[in-house]
Formats: sequence, structure tokens, C-alpha cells
Amino acid sequence: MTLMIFFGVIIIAVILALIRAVKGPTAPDRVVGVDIMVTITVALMVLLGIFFKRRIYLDVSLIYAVLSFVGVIAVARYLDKGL
Amino acid sequence: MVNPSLLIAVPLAFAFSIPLFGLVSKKIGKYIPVVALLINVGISFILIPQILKKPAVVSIGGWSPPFCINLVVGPLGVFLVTLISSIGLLVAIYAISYIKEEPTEKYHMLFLLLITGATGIVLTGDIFNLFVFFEILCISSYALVAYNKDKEGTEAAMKYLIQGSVGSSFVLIGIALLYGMFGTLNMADIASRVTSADPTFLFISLAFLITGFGIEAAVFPLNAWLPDAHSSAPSSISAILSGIAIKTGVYGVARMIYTIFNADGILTFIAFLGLLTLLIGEMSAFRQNDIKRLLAYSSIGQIGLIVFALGIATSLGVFAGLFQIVSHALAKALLFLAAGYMIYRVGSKSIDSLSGLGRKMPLTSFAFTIGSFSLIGLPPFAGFISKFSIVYAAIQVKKPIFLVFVVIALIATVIEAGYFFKVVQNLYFKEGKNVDNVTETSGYIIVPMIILVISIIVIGIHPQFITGLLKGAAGELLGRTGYIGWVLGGS
Amino acid sequence: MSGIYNWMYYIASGGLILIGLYIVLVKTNLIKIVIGLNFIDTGINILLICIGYVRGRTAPIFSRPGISPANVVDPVPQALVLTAIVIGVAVLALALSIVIKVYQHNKTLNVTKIKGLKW
Amino acid sequence: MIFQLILIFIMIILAVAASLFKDLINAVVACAAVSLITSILFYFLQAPDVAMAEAAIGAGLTTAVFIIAIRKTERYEK
Amino acid sequence: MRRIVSIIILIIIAVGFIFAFSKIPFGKDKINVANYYIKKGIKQTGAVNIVTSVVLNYRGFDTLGEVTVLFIAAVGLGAVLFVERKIQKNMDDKEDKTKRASLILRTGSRLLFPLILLFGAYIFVHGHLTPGGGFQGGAIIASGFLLMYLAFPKQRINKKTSGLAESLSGLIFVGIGLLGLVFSGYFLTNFLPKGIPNTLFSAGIIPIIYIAIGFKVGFELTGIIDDLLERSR
Amino acid sequence: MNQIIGYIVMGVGVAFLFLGALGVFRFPDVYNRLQAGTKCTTLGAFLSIIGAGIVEPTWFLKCLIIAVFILFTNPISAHALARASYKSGVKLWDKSVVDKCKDFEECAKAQEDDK
Repeated sequence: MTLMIFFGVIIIAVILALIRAVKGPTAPDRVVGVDIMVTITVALMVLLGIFFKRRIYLDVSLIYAVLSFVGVIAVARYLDKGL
Repeated sequence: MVNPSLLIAVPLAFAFSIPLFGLVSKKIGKYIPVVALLINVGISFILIPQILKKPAVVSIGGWSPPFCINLVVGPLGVFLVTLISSIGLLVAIYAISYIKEEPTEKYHMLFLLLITGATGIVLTGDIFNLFVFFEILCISSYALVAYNKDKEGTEAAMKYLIQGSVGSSFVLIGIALLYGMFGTLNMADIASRVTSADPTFLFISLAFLITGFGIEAAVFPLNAWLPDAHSSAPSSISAILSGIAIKTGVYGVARMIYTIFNADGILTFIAFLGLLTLLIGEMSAFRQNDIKRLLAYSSIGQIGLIVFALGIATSLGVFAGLFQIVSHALAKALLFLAAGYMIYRVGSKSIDSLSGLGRKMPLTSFAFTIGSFSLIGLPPFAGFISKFSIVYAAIQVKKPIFLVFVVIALIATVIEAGYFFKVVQNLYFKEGKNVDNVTETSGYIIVPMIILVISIIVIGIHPQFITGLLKGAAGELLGRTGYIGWVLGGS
Repeated sequence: MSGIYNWMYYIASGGLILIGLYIVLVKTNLIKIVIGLNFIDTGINILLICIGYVRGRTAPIFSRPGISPANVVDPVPQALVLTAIVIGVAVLALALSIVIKVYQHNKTLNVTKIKGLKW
Repeated sequence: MIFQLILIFIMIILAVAASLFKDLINAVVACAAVSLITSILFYFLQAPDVAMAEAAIGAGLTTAVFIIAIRKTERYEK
Repeated sequence: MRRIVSIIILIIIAVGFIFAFSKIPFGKDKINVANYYIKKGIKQTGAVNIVTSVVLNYRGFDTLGEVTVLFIAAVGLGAVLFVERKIQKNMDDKEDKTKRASLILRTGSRLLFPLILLFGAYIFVHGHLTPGGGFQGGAIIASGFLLMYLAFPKQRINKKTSGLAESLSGLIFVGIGLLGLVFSGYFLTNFLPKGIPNTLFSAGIIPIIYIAIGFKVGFELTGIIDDLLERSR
Repeated sequence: MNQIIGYIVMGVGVAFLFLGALGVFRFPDVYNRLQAGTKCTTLGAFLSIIGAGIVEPTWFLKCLIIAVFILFTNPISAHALARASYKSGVKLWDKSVVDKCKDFEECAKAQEDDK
């Protein structure tokens, strides 16, 4: 039950980030929105692992925790013309 | 008995090891495809007599057929494998000295993998595995079309890639729908359950699959990529694409219609589509001034003829269609190889610039002439027998609509004769302008052409060499209960 | 209301496939067309996975005791999708390299301005 | 259930947005977000292997490959 | 005009989808052939993760094809973007002034790079126990190299070594398949002892093939990124 | 007992996640949004993952690894993004008071000093 409330809050947070990602006037704004979405998703996946009661599911969120910033850095290095 | 899975494993192993051989010497790389395909040709010639006695079903991984991927080596499979590896071998010999553009090592790897993909398509008995090999074939041909890195080549490759990957997505959608309905991926297993399903559903999945394979086979509304891709690729690759790649697309369509779905209802429609493809291909070829584009459009026409013959769906019709596959593969490979070398020597693709070459390059021009005569269907060559048997089969059906079709096909043949005679006349009976320092070639270039010429003439004079195999293959395509029995009952 | 629950994954996959096809057919920018091909692949992957899903069952990994074979989803579509994802990535990389080459020859990405790409 | 429905609508919105953006960087970023949501959906459908593959590809590699391609070509769709 | 035609095509396809999907109920049990894998998978292959055993044992041929497809993409990309060595040198000189990344990024990526490699290796070694496997692990390793490329634009991997590793691991895969053919008569058979399920050293050939695939995929994806970055500036 | 503590920690984390997302939604320019986004969501994700580890004690090690990775990677990406958006010429909000980066003669100059 508590988990359900958490999921609800997280979904609202994802929607807020989505609005920023779609609306944001400049490219960095959108990247910020998507980056936030990824971070929230890592937490969501861990909570879902608790919900499904499978420990092995944590590996997926571990991958996002490790790798999500590579994409953001790629965009950032493009924007400051270093790539 | 040789295990047929070697037919796929050996070329793969050789292709993976080309960089290792590259350590020893840079020059070894170009002989590797020849060696690998020589082994393949040997294996397939050993297999032919055994397979004609008893078809082989080889499981991979050691479990019984519906639960694992299996190779079904029937008469059709072994016939197509022999064709693919022989043509591949000849083109590989040709490519040894034809390909000079760097990086040659990568060209030979991609070429070998393309042949492997085609071999896998015709052998496998599992529908998803068919998709995987189809992708191997497609992706390596995208890369090879763009191999010259010039403007036309990259644009043609882009066009081919976009349409081809939409097509393979459609194939995957069809496979997904079939899996959702039947819960199995083995083609024989699906075929044995297909009657229990809803006909609308079957029609939709068949439509997806045929659209997907039809893009690779270049059947009429889906053939926009072919002229560009075939005309701007390196000539050896054009020969492979025209001779083999589109035939595998036709094989896919035929396998879906005959074996899996048993869809008799759409056969007349397929024949009609083939006829339309034939007409459009020949009419567009007539207007071309670029020799490779002319050959590419002529390929569209011939594919239409093959599809038309397969759409007749009597054993004689399917036999004629398969015969046409052989004669077209031989003749078109020969034409592309000869034309490629002429273009290389002259430096221009237009037909006018080739005039007068008949005296300067007698062997190549002779090969070109033989190839075009065979494609038109003049008597002593292989093309005559295949075209004659297609017409004969269509008349035998005794439906009035097929008579109309035959008349249209004959008109298309006349058009074809027109433009090929124009080219041949250009070669022999016109004064050349700037062909003075063009000389005849020798060595690796001329050997495959001579072999192709000899095989066209031999098959034309004595077709009994292959009719037994072709009859067996036609029997496999039409007899789907036999196919199901080999796979599911034989274990 | 239960109808939408039964259809939502089909809506997701079909929607992605249709959006991808729309991009491929209508848009004129080459990189955007490649994005469309990527969407088609993703849509098909979702379709395959949701065909293999069975409500109320868990993943086919018997990592802890207490998971009975009658209680797992279909493993075959997952294996197929793994293959399909790899193929999608391969096509994507090759497509982008050819796009770069086309740009070097034409200095534009617009399909309507490239002569060899009109269809 | 309702969460998955919302996620699916988010995904569709992002896909449509990716097709509408004129700036290709934005389209690529939206593409990465679609891959993220897809990964969550695979997770919901009990396919951790596939979710992992989608994560490993979609998180860094696809975006980077697209960005490099844009760097070599041009940024805005005209 | 083009838009109208394509929308008509899309509507036709959508109607086809609706008809087809209505025949496949969502979430119902329609497992047919896969029952065999679920029931007998652990006993026959020794892998706890049934997806792994399907990928590498029952449908191992697909995986061989998949690896080949990625190999083709890497080779084809190298062929398409190939530039002669001399021209490339000149271009490198021109691009000499590529801007450096900031200190934080450089330090951070130097710190994270070995961890990412370790994590990738963990993923593909444990492929038969937890979700993941060769492909995922390889992609993670490639992401690690991508991070280094982003932080240090001038450093490059050694193409020759990576190419050799690529073809060696491909040969290992095919070679194991051929060994199966020699030992038990079927291509790609599991000929090693299966061990106790749910331990690291189990499942016969699966871990070996996954390690080979992991290296192959990792080096191929790295090679793809390297070719894209370096060639054809 | 650890269930209750875990859920409380998790709840705090989720609240921080929500606030971070709200900040990203509401704030006026990129730099403010990055500020809200990175700080809040890093803490939020950290707390909720640790909370999950407390709820299921056998998972604690893996959860800790995930949380530590989040702590490492998020600031790096935010830093790179802020720098990139400054260099690519995204303007500050017109009511911002401090612009330290302008105090240096040029941002690129500062980078040279890094060597």
C-alpha cells in the first residue's frame, strides 16, 4: 500500500519532468528533464524490485545508475564543441 | 555423410579469421573466399546424390525438431545452395584482381558473409532463424553497395537501407504474429497447425511476410531501390545481388506461400504481380542509356518472369520457374561481370562509349553476347529452355487468363530482345571513338566468364544435368505434407 | 475499462510502429528517418515481449527456490528480442555511417534535395 | 496497471515530440527518453534480460552514436 | 500529396494491426513449445536463467547469426568510412585544437572507467545466473570506452589488437560449435559437464560462449564508435 | 522494525524526488533547474534506494552499490551539462545576481589553467 503511494508520487514527478523535457525552450533544458527522468527511474526500478520481490531485478537499475550519465555527457560535449 | 551445418560454419569461421590471416600477409585475404566457397561447392556436390535419395533434417544443438533450430536440406535447399556457392565461387575468383579500392580485406569479409547469409536462408527450417540470416544478407549488401564510397553508391545504399530495413521490420512483425498465434517458430510445426487458425489473421500475417520478402525480391510496387543499388555497386557485387540476393527473396515468398500458409487463393494475384513486374522492368530497361542500369532493370523483368512462373503453381510451372532461376543467375552474373570489366577498361558506363569493343576485347564481348542471347531465350542456350517451359506450363493450365498472360510475357521478351540486340550491335558493328588503347584481359578476370559461358551452353544443350534435381525441388515446394513429415515425423 | 488494460501494450507497440513508419514516409531529414527506423524496431520489440507475457507470472529465472515452472512467463520471445535489439543497433550504426557519407557528398540532409534519394 | 498506462502515454507523447522537433539534438534526447520508458515497460512485463539490453544500449551508446553523426553533419532540420 | 498517401497506408496497416491483435489475447497463457524449455531447461542445460539457455543452447544458432550481424555492421562501417592513411594524418593535424574536457569530467571518468569495465565483466560472467549476458556486458564495456573517448578526445584504442580480439572471440564461438559437432554429432551442442545449477561454474559451454560474446561485442561497439569519431572528419 | 524505518527513509527519498522534479518544472532557467534537479534528485534517489536496502536486508549491499554510483555519476553529468550550456550561450535568468564564470576573462581561459 505504501509502495503504491510512492509509485503515484514518482509517476507525478516523471510527468513533471516530461513536461519540462517536451516544453523546455533550449536543448539543455530538455536534457535536464530527461536526466531527472532517468534518476527517478532508477529509484522506481528499485522500488519495483521490492514490489515484485525479485532481487535479480536490481541489476537493471544498476545499469542505469552506472551508464545514464554517459548519454548526458555526450550531449554536453557536443554542446561545448569538444567532441 | 557430411553434416550440412558445415555449409554455414565453415564460411563463418573463414570470414572471422581473415584479420588473423592479415597478420601473416596482406595478400592472403583475397584468396580466403575462394577457398571457403570451394569447400562449400565440394560439400554441396557430395550432398546432392544423398539428398535426392533421402532428405536430411539436421538439428542444431542436439534436440528434436520443434524445440530447436534445424536445417532442412531437401532437394530445393541443396539445389539453391549449389547455385549460390558456385556463382559465389566464380565471382570470388573474379574479385581477386577486380577489387582494387581499399580496404580490400573488409570487402572480402563482407562478401563471404553475404554468401553465408544466402546459404543460411535457403537451408534453415526455423522462421526466426530465416529472419536472422535475411538480415545478414541485407546488412552486408547495404555495406557492399556503398563500398565504392562515391556519390551514387552511397545514395543508392541509403535508399536500399531504408526500404530494406522497413521490409525486414515487416517480416519480424509477421513472425511475431505467427508466434503469438501458434506458440512455435518451426516452419513445419506452423505449417501443420495453420489450418486451425482464423483466415483473416492468417491473411494479415501473410501480407506482412510477403511485403517484407517482396521488398528484397523487388516485386513490382516495392522495387524502387533495385536499379540504383544494382547499378552503382561494384560490378562483382551487382552480379551477386542480381544472381543470388533477389532469388533468396523469391525463395522467401515461395516458402511462405507454398509450404507454410498453403495459400492457393492468392496465387493468381502473385502471377499477375509478376507479370506487371516483368512489363515494367523491360519497358524501363528499353529507355536506359547506362549499361548497368539496363542490366538492373532487366533483372527486375526476369524476377517478374520467375514470380509469374511460380504463380502458375503446377509442378511444370514451378519447375520452369526454378529453371529460370538457374539460367538467369548464370546469364546475369556473366553479363554483370563482363560489363563491369568493360566499364573498368573504358571508364564510362554509357552504352555508346562501349561501341567498337568487339574487336578490342573479343573474349569479354563474346561472353557478353552469349549472356544476352541466353537471357533473351535464343535456342542453343539455357535461357531458351527455361522460357519455353514457362510458356508451355502457362498454356497447360488451360485457363483463359493465363493465355492473355503468356501473350504479354512474349511481348515483354520481344522488348528485351530489342534492347539487348542494340547493345550487341553497338559492341560489334560500330566504330569506337576512344578505345584504341583498350586491351583484352587475362587471368582471374576471364576464367569465371569462360566457365559461365560453358555452363550456359552445356545446360542449354543437355538440360538433363539438372532436371532431376529441379523436379525434386519443385516437388518439395508443392508437397507440403512431405516437408512436414520430414521435419516432425522423421525424428 | 478492462478493455484498455488488455490493449495498452498493443497500443504502445502499434503506436510506436506507426509513428516510426510515418516518420520514415513523410519526414525529409535523413537522421530523422533513421530515428523512425529505430522507433519501428522498439515497437516490434514491445510487441514480441507482450505476446510472451502471462498475467501474474514472474521472470523465467529460477534464482531462488519457490518459483515453480508453472509460474513463469514465456522465455522464447525474450530470447528473440535480444537478437532483434542487436540487429537494430547494427542497422542503426551502419545507417548513420552511410548518412555521414551522403552528407559529405551533398552537403545537405534533406531528401528532396538529393537527386539519388527521391522516391 | 494505471502506472503502465500513464507510462505508455508518456512514451507516445515523447515519440510524437521526437518527430516534431526541428532541432535534431532534441529529437535524439527524446529518442533516449523513449528507450528509457521502453526499458521500464520491459521491466513491468517481467523481462529483465531485455530491459537490461535496452538499458545498456539506450542509455549511452545510441545517443552517442546519433550525436557523433549530428556532429559530422548538421544540427537543424531545414 | 505524399502525406495523404502515407496516411492512407498507415490507416490500412493500423486496421490490420487491430484485427490481428484482437486474435491474440494479452496476458493469457499461450505458451506452447516453450513449456519444454521451462520444464526441462535446468536439467538439460544447467543454467538457472532459462532465457540464457534458450539464447545459447536451444536457439544458439540465432545468437551466432546475431554476433555475425554486429560483426558485419562493424566491418561495413569501417569500409564505408574508410579514409586513406595520408589524408587522415592531415585532417588530424587540422583538428589538433580539440578542446579538452573539464577537470572534473576527466578525473571522474578516470575513476569510473575501471569500475564500469568490472561491472561489464560481472554481467557477462554471471549470465547464466542473473539477467544479463554477453551482449549486455559487451555494451557496458563499450560504454566505458565511450566515456573515455568523451573525456579524452585524443586518446585512441589500438585498432589492431581490438580487431584481433574480435576475430579470435568469433573463432572461439564457431570453434566451440565445431567441437560439439566432433564430440556429439550436432553443431553447437553442450559437450561439457553441466555442473550444479545456481553456481558460477555450471551450465557447460554457456559461460565460455558468453565471455567470448562479451569481448566480441565490447570491442565491436568500441570499434564502431572509434571509426565514427576518427575517420572521415 | 526495520520495515518501518526503511519505509520512512524511502518516503523521505520519494518526497525529495518529487520536489526535485517540481523544481525542474517550476524554475526559470537552465542553471536553476540543474540546481534543483541534481541536488534534490540525487539525495532522493540515494535515500529511497538505501530505504529499499533497509526493508530487505539481504539486498543492502547491492542497493548501496547503486546508491554510491548515483552519488558519483549525477554530479559529473550535471557539471558537464552546466558548463556546456554556459559555453553554448544559454543566457542566465534576467534576475540572477551572480555570474562567477563571467568574472574570469573567458571560460575557456579558466580551462587552460586547469592543465
